[in-house]
Amino acid sequence: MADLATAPKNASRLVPLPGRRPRTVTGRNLQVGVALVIIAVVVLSSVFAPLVAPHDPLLSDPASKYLPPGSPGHLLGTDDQGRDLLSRIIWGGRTSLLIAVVAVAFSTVVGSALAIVAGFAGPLLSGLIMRTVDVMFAFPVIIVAVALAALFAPGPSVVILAIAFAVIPYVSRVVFAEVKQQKGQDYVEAAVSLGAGHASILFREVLPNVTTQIIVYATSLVGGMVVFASSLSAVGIGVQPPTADWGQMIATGARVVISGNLYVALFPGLMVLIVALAFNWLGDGLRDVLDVRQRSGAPSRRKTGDAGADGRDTPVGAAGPDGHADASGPAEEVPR
Amino acid sequence: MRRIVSGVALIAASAVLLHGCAAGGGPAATGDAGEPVEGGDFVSALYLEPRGLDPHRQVFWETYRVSRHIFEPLVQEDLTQTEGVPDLQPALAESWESSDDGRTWTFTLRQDATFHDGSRFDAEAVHQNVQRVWDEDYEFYDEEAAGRLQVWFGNLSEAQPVDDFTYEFTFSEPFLGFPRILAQSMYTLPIGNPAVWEEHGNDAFADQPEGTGPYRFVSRAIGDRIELERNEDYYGDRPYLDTLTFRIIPNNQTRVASLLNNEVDHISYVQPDDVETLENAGFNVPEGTGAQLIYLSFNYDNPQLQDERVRKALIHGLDREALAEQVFNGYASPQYSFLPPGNEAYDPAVRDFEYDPEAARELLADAGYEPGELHFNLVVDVANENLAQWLQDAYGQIGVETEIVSLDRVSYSARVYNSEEGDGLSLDEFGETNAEWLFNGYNGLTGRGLDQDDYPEVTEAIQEALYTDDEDARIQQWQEAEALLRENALVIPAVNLTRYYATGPNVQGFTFASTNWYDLSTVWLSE
Amino acid sequence: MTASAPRPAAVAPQPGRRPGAAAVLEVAGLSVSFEPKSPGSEVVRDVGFTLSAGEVLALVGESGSGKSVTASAILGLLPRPAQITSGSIRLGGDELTGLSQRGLSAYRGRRLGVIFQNPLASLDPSFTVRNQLGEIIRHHRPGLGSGARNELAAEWLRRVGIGDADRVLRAYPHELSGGMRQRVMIALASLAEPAVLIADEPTTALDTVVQRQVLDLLHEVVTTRDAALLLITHDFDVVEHMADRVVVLRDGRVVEAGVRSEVLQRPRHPYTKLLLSSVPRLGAAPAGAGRGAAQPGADAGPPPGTGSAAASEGNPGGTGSADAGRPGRVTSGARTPLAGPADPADLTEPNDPAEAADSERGELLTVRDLTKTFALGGLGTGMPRREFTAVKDVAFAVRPGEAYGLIGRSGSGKSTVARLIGGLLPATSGSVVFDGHQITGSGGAALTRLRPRFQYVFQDATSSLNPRLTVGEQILRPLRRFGLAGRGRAAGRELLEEKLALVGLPAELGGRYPHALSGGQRQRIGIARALALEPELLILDEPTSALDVSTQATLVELLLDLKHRLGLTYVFIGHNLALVEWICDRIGVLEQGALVDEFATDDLYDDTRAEETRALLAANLSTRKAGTP
Amino acid sequence: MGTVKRIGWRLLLMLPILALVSVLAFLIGVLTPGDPIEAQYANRFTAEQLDQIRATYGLDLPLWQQYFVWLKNVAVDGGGISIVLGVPVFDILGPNFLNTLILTLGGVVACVVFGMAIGATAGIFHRTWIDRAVMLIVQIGSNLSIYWFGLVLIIVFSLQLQWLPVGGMQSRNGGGFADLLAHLVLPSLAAGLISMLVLARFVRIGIIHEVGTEHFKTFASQGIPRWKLYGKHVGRNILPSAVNITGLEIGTLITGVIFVESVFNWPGIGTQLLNAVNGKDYPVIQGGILLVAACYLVVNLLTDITVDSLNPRLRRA
Repeated sequence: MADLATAPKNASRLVPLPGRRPRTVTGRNLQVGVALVIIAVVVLSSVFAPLVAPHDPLLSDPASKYLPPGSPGHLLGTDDQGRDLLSRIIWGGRTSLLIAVVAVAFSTVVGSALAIVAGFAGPLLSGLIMRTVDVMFAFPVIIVAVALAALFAPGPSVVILAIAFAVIPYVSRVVFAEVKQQKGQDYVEAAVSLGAGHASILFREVLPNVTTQIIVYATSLVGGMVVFASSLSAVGIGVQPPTADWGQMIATGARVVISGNLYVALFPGLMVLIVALAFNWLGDGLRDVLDVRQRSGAPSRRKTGDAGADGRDTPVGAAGPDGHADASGPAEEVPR
Repeated sequence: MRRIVSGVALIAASAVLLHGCAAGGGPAATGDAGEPVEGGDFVSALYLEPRGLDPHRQVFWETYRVSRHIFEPLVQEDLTQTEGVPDLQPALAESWESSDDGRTWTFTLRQDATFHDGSRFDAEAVHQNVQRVWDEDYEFYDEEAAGRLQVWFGNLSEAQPVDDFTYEFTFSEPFLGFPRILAQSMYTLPIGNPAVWEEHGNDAFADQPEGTGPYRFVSRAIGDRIELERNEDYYGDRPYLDTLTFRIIPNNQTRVASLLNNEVDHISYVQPDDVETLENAGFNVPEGTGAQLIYLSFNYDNPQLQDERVRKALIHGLDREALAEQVFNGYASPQYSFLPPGNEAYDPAVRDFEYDPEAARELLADAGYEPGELHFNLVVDVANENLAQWLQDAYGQIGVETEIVSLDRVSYSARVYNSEEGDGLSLDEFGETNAEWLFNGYNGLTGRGLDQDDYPEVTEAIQEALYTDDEDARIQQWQEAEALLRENALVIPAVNLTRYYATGPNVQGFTFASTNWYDLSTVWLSE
Repeated sequence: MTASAPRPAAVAPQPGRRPGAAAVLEVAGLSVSFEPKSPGSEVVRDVGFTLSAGEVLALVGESGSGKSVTASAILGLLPRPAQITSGSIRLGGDELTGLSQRGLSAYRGRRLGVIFQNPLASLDPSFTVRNQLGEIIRHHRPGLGSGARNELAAEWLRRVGIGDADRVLRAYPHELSGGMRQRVMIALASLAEPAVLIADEPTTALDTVVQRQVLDLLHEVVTTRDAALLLITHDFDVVEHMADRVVVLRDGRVVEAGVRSEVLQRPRHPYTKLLLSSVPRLGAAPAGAGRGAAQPGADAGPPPGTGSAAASEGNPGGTGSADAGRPGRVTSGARTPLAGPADPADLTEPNDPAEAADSERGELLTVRDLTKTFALGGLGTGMPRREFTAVKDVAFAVRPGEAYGLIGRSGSGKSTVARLIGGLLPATSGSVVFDGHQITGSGGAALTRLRPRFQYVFQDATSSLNPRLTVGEQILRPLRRFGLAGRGRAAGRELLEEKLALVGLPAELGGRYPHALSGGQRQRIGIARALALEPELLILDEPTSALDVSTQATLVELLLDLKHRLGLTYVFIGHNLALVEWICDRIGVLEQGALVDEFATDDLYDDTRAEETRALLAANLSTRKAGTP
Repeated sequence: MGTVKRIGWRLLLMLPILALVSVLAFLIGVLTPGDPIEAQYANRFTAEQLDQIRATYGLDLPLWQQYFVWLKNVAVDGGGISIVLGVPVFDILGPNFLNTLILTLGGVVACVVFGMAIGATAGIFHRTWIDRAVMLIVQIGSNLSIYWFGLVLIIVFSLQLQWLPVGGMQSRNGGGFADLLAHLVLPSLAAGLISMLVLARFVRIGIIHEVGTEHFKTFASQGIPRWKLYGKHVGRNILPSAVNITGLEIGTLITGVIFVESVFNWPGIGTQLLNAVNGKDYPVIQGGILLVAACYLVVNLLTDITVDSLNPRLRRA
């Protein structure tokens, strides 16, 4: 409360909220710590899978199929081929994580580039890009995945492209909104007034303000995309057997659920969940850590986008329930 | 350990059951709950969506498992037989005879049959069916159907009614296997009601399929179900069940669960892993020797496999007993002949190249491959993925490296007929009861790049058997042809499934016939 | 500048106040904390006051003083983690603390009404006025039929001065003006005739003209019913206009309380004194030192830099050395009218004889027929396309060394004019000529070369600083861009120190990010950044409106001081007439995008002033106090 | 007037999108590697016969003609003949589409009911342990694989508890509406999971925002009971966003439905599409894509209209 700072004109005066409480911060730190540990363990064990995994993930041993978890030599048991589940999960992390990370990285770069172009372009190009993004936005991704799988053979590339299609509009909108918001800040005009050129404004003023958001958003997307990719693989348009992949493993395990071998699908499913949660937490944590500004939450998801030139006069009541500082987790949710 | 013990016990139990049936000579392979009861709605769960219910266009086995209750052939096989070659029985034809040269077949048709719309079945109706698939001048000549039936009707030179209830086929070559071919499921001529296609066109037939069979078509919702109801005007034995519903449940687990939850009475394609679960829960998983052959085809476009030594090595390297035991939990029998059990020319005694990894390695070395040097793709239908993985492992032990390409059914067919570089083996399943199937199967290998001119003695032997006019020598000729094919290591027979269907505890009279379809008109539900 | 003494509080309308009346609201020892478990974290500490029927009590303080939290606590509407940690709130003798929401609801509306700060937000945008008033009536008087409800609602609307009650009843809030909405809000809060009305900054969001009407209405509504009003405000003009008694809060504590005249005229606490002295007063300026001696002679051409009144508070630290370091700059303020063409060679020659003539006439900035039209709606927005003329045919000129004020209500186009002058917005038509050079319509490079000579200070200091860069970097970056930064890190640091010193900030602030600074400091950085390029003209777009009054005062003094020391020319945009009067030599009045009046500041009270000017003047609370006995 | 104009404008905007999707759908069929005719018939047919079959499917025409033949097929008899199943595409997609719509509707209901309930619980109890607990569950739920979640639902509710059927749309004996509902519960929950949690987050934030608004406090300060405040003022003000979000979530929902169909053996368009992809049955793929795209556009339009009609600013405009 010591900060005698700016009283935003429209803000309610009755309810001044205090700054973030220290206890929450430690809670967050713990969360980020746990997330980092999980991600580190998964990433490292994927990278060093040949060293870490107790067995060859593809080595089948029909004599010892469906060993329950805790069997000697097979901590998590074995699957229908007698392959070691733990080893497959470790190796599966390679495929699953790689697909998600590559797909998200690709989409983030493309989506951000589109958004930044749209943010700085004239109304025509900007409108074209953002309306296209709008159309892509709510379009059922599965249809795209189906089309891609029809065009190319099902496989990782289909998953990556499908994810890109799903994620680019989200990234574009988030970044576009962010760029717009930053462009609306007086510091951009200040830079103009101080003689800065277009490139300087884009790269030296606005971009540093947007990158954090992009990184945070991308991070929180990785988890969701691990999940989404696993579902695509599970319905057969993603990673193909016998490659170890979590989604693939869920699908394989699903075949023997009724026979009573629940754990075959259970463990990879849990793995997907845990890793996805970890990325979520990391994203949340990064947002707190990287956010030197005390700014409000994720940008609007409404389709009409910015109110335009007269946005300055829009009363708060009309702004809808988004953009609230208290959003926990990313407001933008991607289907999976 | 528990699994194996109970498995053994079960095999013993069903063996007893089979014996009982065979001894009793009754139609029921499942259950023995007293007198048959009429009535009831029977639900069967299929694992694949059937194609359109058009008697001349059908392909997948799940299609004719449905359609055979609607359409009848001229001649049928006895589907109550659980072992051996099913006998031929009259269906729409009361009797049939061939000329001495085996080129002309005359069928005397039954006179009491009617189509589902009440119209009379006669020689003219048969003729319209024949014209549809053979006579290019016929207004409703159907190219697609004709293409499918080409394999058997290609040599048909003349076909016409002799009188109202006599029909005559004349072939340019002797065709002694013709009646049994007519009794098969696909690429043949079940009789549909010509009035339907003449009114609605060939493409629309499948929307309102009509035949003469014990059940008539009610409705179909693709992806969900096909419903049939009893044909009250059926000329033959009145079927017990009021309605037949075929639900499409591709997901293996859901299919089993549906049976367990009494949602359905019958399922096909039981997974080996589920047999024990079902039996423990009191469901019947009948054992049989139906033609459910699984075999491996070489890709002859791959130069590595044109080397006979390599092919032999790959047969030597395959422990089929272990395969049957480990992949199929023992619910399959090792197969050493390209002809499945139930086939006219099947000989259980024949053997190809016994399991001998050492011999396999030597043959490979002889062919110039050090361990690890031979490398190719295993192309499989996704349903057989676990088998492929087992194979990968097995071939690894003789120094052959394989990569699994697992595809869905249709992509799989596309891939094997348009193989890509590096493709080596593909996994197929099929089998018919007619000896002519060898011809069909051999032709199938040409689709895998086999040049029949490279194996003239095999080609010749098959042609000879196909066109023989000597009824007594026919089977032996086919067996000789098979032996030649086997000696040249042209194909790798793997296993024949012995468990395939499962039925609910109250299903009576279901027979796992020794071919790859079944008859539900003898089935009834007990309480 | 010394604090302008508060104008003798003319005897405010003395409503039916009964000095001995029983207290209707008693607050005693009230403490509120957002972290109830950690002692010492209270944001309101031991606050106490009483409010009697017919009385208006003002709770005054700057932002963060706890005045709003106090109001929330009384209402039982504290946000979730906040709790009353001690004290009592008695309403008509009933203890409110410790009551459940259900228990409190018996008091709400009926005995305690509230009017919130933002009339635009205090009515539900989704329902008609009829619906909202009806809901309140139904709640308090469940027996009433719908006809009677409508009648009562309409009656109350008329009572708050709404003529066409029927239309307003049918309207959605967004269809009403801000003042109208606040009237509806007053009606809504008063419907149940509560004994105590709490008004939280009821007019802050309103125009000065409307503000006065609303305050008068509020006063009337409360006093005619013998209710009590608790007025939360930061504005001493409002206090002076309305209150019977005053409680001054600072950091959650009461620093001073008493009868209005006592507190305003004889403040005892230094903080109260500071606050009072910080309030800009109309008519006080000439007496004060702010505007400088230049002002009277403005018309005759200014002798800039000769201002006698150096800022009384001086510049904290380092000013002298800064000046010493740049002797040329001090004299540059005294640039002769001919200075334009004679200026450094990097500027283009004036290409237009008319423009040259401008500079010869001694105008640093000439605005001619300036028009700006915005297009709204149109393709794809689902709204019909329409054009909105924010600025039309505005013309004025600013001479070197002059402080030119532009004033108008919100929406009058004053900020748009500022941005047009600053070259931040392309004009639709008309021209802006700076020292002989076209700003409007001139190309990027030419304009960029010109930019160091005229700089812009933004209203919202927070937004105008890049949050990702240290303030030092933000000051030095433009210097580097124009090659003014010198070489090496040390030179940069020195330069930064100098620039910061100019605005009275210590050098170590240069390493901080904007969020680590206070609002006042941020605005100083904004000024330092603008001044770093050593401009001649500074466009100040309401630079103090987001600041607390005490911060505002020091900032204004800094601006005045800088103007004199550096010989700057100002265009000052404002909505507070007193502030503009304090700073500016000449004033232009904008109304709906047009310049309707222009005059030397001394002529503000002239009878020849335009109607809009007089309206602004009349709306000023302190003026009225001054003018009416 | 204004409303009609806006709707007309949006309808107009839909046309190029639909055209684009149709061209894409068509191209997908054409660019698909592998010849479905060969895949089906190669082993039994001569090249000549294959060409004949191609001609029956119109595959011998130039590309642009094929497009119009295809468009005509779609318009006249619902998309031609399925290559794999040999029946009209419409027969495949029509009934299945209806089933998918039923499941999607179930998903929407699950999404709205549970989304609102979860969001409202968290929002109303904001800054209490209830909020934190609910949000943790929401976070976990948001990271579940729908396919896997469906499986878990089956294990728990169908196999263990035996409360609900394992899959399909109706019981063996058909059965009425109650039977359909029983079959609908689990797949709807699974299909609506992600959307429901997205909606829940928005509702929660919406409530938190609304409770912070001055107009909420205006009415709270008048002693209007909480439930009424939430029901009327908060509810009405978050309604447009909630509708908007739900509308936007239709795409996600359809994706979820298609994942779920294969787990629950729901006879829907998703199963058919996945089958068709596997079978390179591109008449079905094309028809399916077009159908789903058109459906999505219609839903979008309806959402826009609904959101507009809920906005008093536009209603009067």
